Amino acid sequence: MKTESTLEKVFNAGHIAVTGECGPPRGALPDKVREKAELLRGYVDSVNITDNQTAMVRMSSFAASLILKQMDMQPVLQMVCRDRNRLGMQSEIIGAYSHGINTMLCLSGDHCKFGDHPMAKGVYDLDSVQLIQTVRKMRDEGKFQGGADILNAPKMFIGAAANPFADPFELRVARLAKKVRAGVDFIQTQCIFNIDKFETWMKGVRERGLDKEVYIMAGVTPIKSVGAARYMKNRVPGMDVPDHIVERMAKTPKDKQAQEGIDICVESIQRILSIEGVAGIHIMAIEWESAVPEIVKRSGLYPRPQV
Amino acid sequence: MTDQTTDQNKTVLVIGGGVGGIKAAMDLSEASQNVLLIDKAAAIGGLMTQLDRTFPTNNCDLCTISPRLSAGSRQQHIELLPLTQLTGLSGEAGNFTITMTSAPRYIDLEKCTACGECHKKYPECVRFNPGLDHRAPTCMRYPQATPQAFSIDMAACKDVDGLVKVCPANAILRDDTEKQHTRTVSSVILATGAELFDPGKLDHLGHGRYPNVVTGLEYERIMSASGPTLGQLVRPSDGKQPTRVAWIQCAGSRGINREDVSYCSSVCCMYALKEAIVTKERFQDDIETTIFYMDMRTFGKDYEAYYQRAKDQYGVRMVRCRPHSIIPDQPGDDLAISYATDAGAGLTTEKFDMVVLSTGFRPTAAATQLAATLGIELNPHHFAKTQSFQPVTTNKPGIYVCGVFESPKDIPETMVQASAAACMASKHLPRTNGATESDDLPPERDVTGEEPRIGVFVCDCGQNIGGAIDVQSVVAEAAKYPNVVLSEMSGHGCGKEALERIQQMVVEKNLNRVVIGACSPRTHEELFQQTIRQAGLNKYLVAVANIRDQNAWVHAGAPELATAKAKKQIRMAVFGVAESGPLKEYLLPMNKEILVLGGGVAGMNSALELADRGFKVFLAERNGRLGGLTALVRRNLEGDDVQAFLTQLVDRTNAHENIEVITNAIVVDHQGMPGKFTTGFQIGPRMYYRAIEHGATVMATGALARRPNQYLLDRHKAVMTQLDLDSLLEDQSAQVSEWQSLVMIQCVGSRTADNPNCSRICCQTAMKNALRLLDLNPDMRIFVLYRDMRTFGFSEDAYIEARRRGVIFVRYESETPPQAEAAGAQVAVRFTDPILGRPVEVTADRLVLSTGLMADDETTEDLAAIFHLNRTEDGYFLEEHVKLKPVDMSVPGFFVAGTAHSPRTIRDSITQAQAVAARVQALLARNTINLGATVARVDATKCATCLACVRACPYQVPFINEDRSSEIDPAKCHGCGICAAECPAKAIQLSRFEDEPILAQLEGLLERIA
Amino acid sequence: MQTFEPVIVAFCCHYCAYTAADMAGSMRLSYPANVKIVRVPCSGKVDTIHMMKALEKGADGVLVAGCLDGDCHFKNGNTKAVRRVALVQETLKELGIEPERLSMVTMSAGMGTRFAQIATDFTEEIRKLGPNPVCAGIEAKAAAGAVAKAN
Amino acid sequence: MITAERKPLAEIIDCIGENRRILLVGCNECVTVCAAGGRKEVATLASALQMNSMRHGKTLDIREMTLERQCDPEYVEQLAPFIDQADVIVSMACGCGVQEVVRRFRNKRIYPAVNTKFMGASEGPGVWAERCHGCGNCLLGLTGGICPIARCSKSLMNGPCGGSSKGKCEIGSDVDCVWQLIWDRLKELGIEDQYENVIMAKDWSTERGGGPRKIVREDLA
Repeated sequence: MKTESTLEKVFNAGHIAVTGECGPPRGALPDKVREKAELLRGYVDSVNITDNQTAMVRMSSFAASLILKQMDMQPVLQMVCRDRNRLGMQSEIIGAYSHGINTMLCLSGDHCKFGDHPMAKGVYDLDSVQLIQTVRKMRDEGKFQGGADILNAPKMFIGAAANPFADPFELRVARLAKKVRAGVDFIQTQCIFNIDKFETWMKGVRERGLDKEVYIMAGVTPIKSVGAARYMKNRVPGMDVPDHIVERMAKTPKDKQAQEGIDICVESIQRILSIEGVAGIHIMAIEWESAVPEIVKRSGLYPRPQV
Repeated sequence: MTDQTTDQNKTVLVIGGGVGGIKAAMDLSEASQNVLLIDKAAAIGGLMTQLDRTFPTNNCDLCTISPRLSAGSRQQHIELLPLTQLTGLSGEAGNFTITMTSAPRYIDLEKCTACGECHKKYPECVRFNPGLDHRAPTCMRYPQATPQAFSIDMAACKDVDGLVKVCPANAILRDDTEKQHTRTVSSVILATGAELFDPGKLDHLGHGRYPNVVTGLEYERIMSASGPTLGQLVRPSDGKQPTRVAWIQCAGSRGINREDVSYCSSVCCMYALKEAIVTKERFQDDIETTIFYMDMRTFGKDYEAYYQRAKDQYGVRMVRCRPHSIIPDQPGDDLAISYATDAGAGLTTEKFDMVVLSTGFRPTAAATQLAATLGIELNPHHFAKTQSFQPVTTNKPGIYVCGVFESPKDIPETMVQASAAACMASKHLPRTNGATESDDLPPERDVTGEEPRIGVFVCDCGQNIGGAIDVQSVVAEAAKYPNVVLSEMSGHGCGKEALERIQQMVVEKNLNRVVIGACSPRTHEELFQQTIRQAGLNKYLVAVANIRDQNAWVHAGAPELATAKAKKQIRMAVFGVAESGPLKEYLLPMNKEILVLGGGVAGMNSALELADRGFKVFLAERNGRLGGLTALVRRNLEGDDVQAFLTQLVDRTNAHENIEVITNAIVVDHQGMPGKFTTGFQIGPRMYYRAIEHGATVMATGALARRPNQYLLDRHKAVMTQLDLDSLLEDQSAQVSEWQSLVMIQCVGSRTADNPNCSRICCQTAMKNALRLLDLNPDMRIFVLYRDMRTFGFSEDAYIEARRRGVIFVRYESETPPQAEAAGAQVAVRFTDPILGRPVEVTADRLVLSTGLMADDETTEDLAAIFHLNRTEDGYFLEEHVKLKPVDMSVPGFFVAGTAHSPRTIRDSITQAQAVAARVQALLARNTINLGATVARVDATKCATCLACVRACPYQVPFINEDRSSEIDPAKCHGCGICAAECPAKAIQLSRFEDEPILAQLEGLLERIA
Repeated sequence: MQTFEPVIVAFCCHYCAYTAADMAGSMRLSYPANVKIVRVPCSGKVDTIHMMKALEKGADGVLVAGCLDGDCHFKNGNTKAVRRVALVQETLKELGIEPERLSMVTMSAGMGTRFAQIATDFTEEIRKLGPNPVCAGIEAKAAAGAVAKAN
Repeated sequence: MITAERKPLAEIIDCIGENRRILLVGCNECVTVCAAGGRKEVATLASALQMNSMRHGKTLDIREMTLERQCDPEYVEQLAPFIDQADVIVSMACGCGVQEVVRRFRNKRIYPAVNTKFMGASEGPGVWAERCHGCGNCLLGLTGGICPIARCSKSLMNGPCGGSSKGKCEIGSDVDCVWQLIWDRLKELGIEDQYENVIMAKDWSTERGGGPRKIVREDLA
């Protein structure tokens, strides 16, 4: 065990891990965080706290993670390279760790153009791979990126994202390998709708033995309506929603679409879990946290193990 | 013989002022030869003036060609007699005496200003725009209707006195009479054309009975901006825009009915496609277009691609059948076409709201009469007869023929033949001693550093200008403009006296700039330039203000406005010319030697024609011997012995004192400009280097016989090409006569995805060989598997003959080509019978493939790179302009003939070779190369080497030189000025159109309020 | 008050538009005398500066007239002219001057009717727009100055 | 080369304000090549400014000058005789040129008429594209000769991110994903193995991190 992370313990014990996601509010509303977190309590092992998701200003991931910690829940601190340089990032990592936050996810971050501050200057001092490298160096070597020693180095369980659906597809396994080489511990993938393509990717992952070096958590999302399905298909970069999913949603009466979305999600999880090398499920039910309990239960992932 | 007779003997008579006649006349005049051009109509232009747009470029070209006819220097060589017909000819080549009759015009051409008064008052008796469809509105199709005057139909005129009085120029000659002329000419070119078939004679097509059945030409007029509907596409019966238009091909052609002719008119498929495409371009899905056809004969260069575009890009629907009839679809004015296709299912009836009949060419009675007068033979179809290897030469020495009177053909081929005829006709003329640019001119006065001293001369042009503009007040006003030292009226400014007055004033008043208020500079600038040049001024120090065509003629009803505008126009010219400087024209001595590349039939013919005219010719051949592709051919369609002809041609070429034959010669480098080229060769087995200097270059590098790896060719003894068969027919006729069955497959390797073009010659060749086979063994079973039989023109006769003698023709689709496999010594060929819709297998003694020609891609690619020439996608050389300059190439001084241009018969190659000879003579007629003065100049100190000019130039002329500046070779610059307008450093100026004079003109027009 | 007579400059390419203008004359078609033609070899020769200067010096409208699309005698000069006219129109917009004062038109040499029609329509359009605001500004100021002096 | 684009006229007009005598200075280097500030653009801008001014009832006195290179003092010196006759200088050069004029003529107000954009290459007539950020520490050798710093929207050194789609960047389908280009090129060169080497966190001190930069060649100074 490299860290005290609950997530690491779940993996280590050989369980299928389950994580959820919580987007902090756009305002000083700590109750909002608590409310969302409560919906997930007991159904997931850890909760990802997003970091200015889609380049919109929100309560900082660190602050919201702290609230979860105070609730005795396990946050995954997300950190994007867009908003801070390496000084800011490292200081925040030390700060978070000082509050017992021991799991984080390293991301490039959506481009500023997509958010509410398109005029902002993206920092990108480091990229996500370099951030992984930095966090590992802090943990394993006890040194800052610049080389100076850290007093009481933060022991972070390091996660990163992977998108099996972005282009060039043939590079997707190689990029994962690169993150592994940089020192990542677990991976959460982009939402999977096109399971065939995910399988192809996993096959590539297994061929390189990467599933033995890193825990791979498959990302899933319940779709609330046919409109949401179309939006993700057409408007979200790097998202691959096959036509049959859109068609299935479209065929369902409007008042039943939400339930259909949950059904699709459960079916997906069941199929994904049969794929060799999948170590966990990451459920992204943004603004629809109430769907998570049903999904976890119906997928046979409830109750969560105590580690 | 008097001197005068000798002078007249230098004249070529051209009969017929259509495009062919005009082209022949222009080529001769460009070569400084005199031409007498007669036409029975009141103005020249012929059939082409009625066309809306012409294929394959779909643009209007007469607009471009006609003004050139009246351009200064050419005018002095061309005498035009409209309303004139030849009545007799005697004597012999080199010295014919001709008699002609000119019909009365009832108008004095010297006086008529084409003001239009007579036509306004007496429209019924004035032929304003002769040659155009009678339904056309009263306008000239193009600005230079030549001659630009009216003619009177006296017979239709009821009030002759009134008519005479209405003419402000007193130009009407009521007592004008028919005139007889006698002249001597040295040779004659017949370009009398043909007429279009009148389908009213065919009952089943309903033309003349149903208003919405029109001929192709009538459809053109309806589409034309100058047509009766001003370009609105509406149907005649009710003026509504049609939604479904059908074309019926071969109306009156390729038929056996009473009014039909048997031959193919060669142009109708293309014009129907063009009309359908133009319709689609303008109306897209609003109008459906359908063409009913038997065989789609798009055999010309890149025409097949045009056909494919029509289908695929424009969605023109093609239905293969000959419709049974057209009947009105009651009620209303729609039409019903009933037809049956191969696919069976009996007779289908379809509704259209307009039907266009594609009618073809018919010889005219007048031409037949003319032939009798001249004593030239006609062929059985009543077109002029010529020999296989002398395609524009009639049986009577000194008389040549071009255009449709020789055989049905399109504009590009007419233009080539016209040039060929010009070449042949000029054989009977003495070679002119080329004109030099600065003959007898006084030295140019140096005006640099002088303050502008401008003389203004304002014409009244009779009533033309004076009728609308108060010339006196314009003159008075102009005297006040800056730098003007003299301002006066000039009457008819282009008259001899007025011109002399201008010259006198230039000297007397020490003028250094001249402004003329006159007609259009497009027509008269050159004249005024010559005038001041003779007075010792640089010719670019004159400006012409167009106060006639662009003022008096436009504002005749508003004299005050016209006068005010004229003052402004003169002011603009004064300001502009003040900022203009003397310009140097780029002159170089002309090298009159010619390099011909390629020693095939085309190359040798060009070389011989030019050598006979006294030009030194270098004939360079890559191989060790002359002959080219023709060495493989034994008989042509007419049955002539091709090898006998070739042997004689090679012998003549080798023996000619003016031709130096260089074999085993490979081009390695090239530089220079027209009149001054240097081309380097490596010659012979030792590859020694030799540079040849020459003034013009003829590309006659030929093509290759295709031999594709298809249908067991070269893998089975019974499979051969048409060329192989041609040899066997000659050498082993006994063996051939024993064959019992034979299959021919057309379009092998042609009209496919990787080679989209038609090889043009294969259908004729197949017919030729089929008939020869039947001559040897009348019982032989011959199958011809084809896609479209393209026996265009009179070669249709051979197709008919082959069918009559039992050759079985079976059509196949490109998607389902025939299959062949070995069957012992025989070959089994499988194909689908389109009528039965069933597969059929024939086991034949021989399988013959029509493989056609292919471009010599490697050679043309190398040469294109060395000479900067353009090629088509399939590797043939590209001409400068399909119609206007069909044998000139886009690089000036280069010409193309023979199969290097496109697949063609020996006869067609010879025509091109002769045409090239005419074009070369036109180029080399001058002793100097005048590159003009309108060229772009780079100021190297301003150039930022940004490459904007390099990228913007449509001709890739500018380049960045070793001194780090853009450089523009004046010899290559076309003078468009695009680079000057693009240059971000303002380092480029176009001479004659520099920024200063343009801005000064604006200054002259727009007085700033101080 | 004098009625407003716009001054219109037409840059016409030698081969098509200028010939079409001659053609209009040959056909005796009437169009407003307001249009004054500057001959250029090709519409592609018309510099953005020429268009700007014409307006700066007081033209109320400027036409750039070239050959029909695909028929340019210099291959593509007319398409370059189209793009330049669009650019200058953008500049005019920035200046608050009606971009309609500048227009690109095409025609073949034979289209005398079209030339006359365009000349007529364009003159009418400019007449509706009123005087070029560039000159109007200066004139107004001059007039005001004159009044001030008189006082 | 350096690329630039003319500023909106309103901004330039606003800067000039009530000044009447204007020295309008172009540059015959980069800004000429990218059609932003050469002689032609100077003339066009002069005309536009004049028109604007006339609309409001006055005329401007504009002197147009285009220097060979506005970022060299010797060329800038050519403006000296005309400085006193101008109320204000408007420069169409890049930011370097503007400041070189400032260095020489300290008591004269100067306004830029172009926005200096980036270091780029001409992809064809009228198209310039960013190619280099001037980071001071070239890593083209690691990326197949294609720069992710300048050409990746996020300057990712270990891209592509998850937003790469069909060869295009997530920020817009008109922007190439440079990592797709890099990957294609590595494959072409047969060195795709190189992709998996992690490029270490960059030392930005050679770029802006180290403050304003200067090159001094001792032998030439």
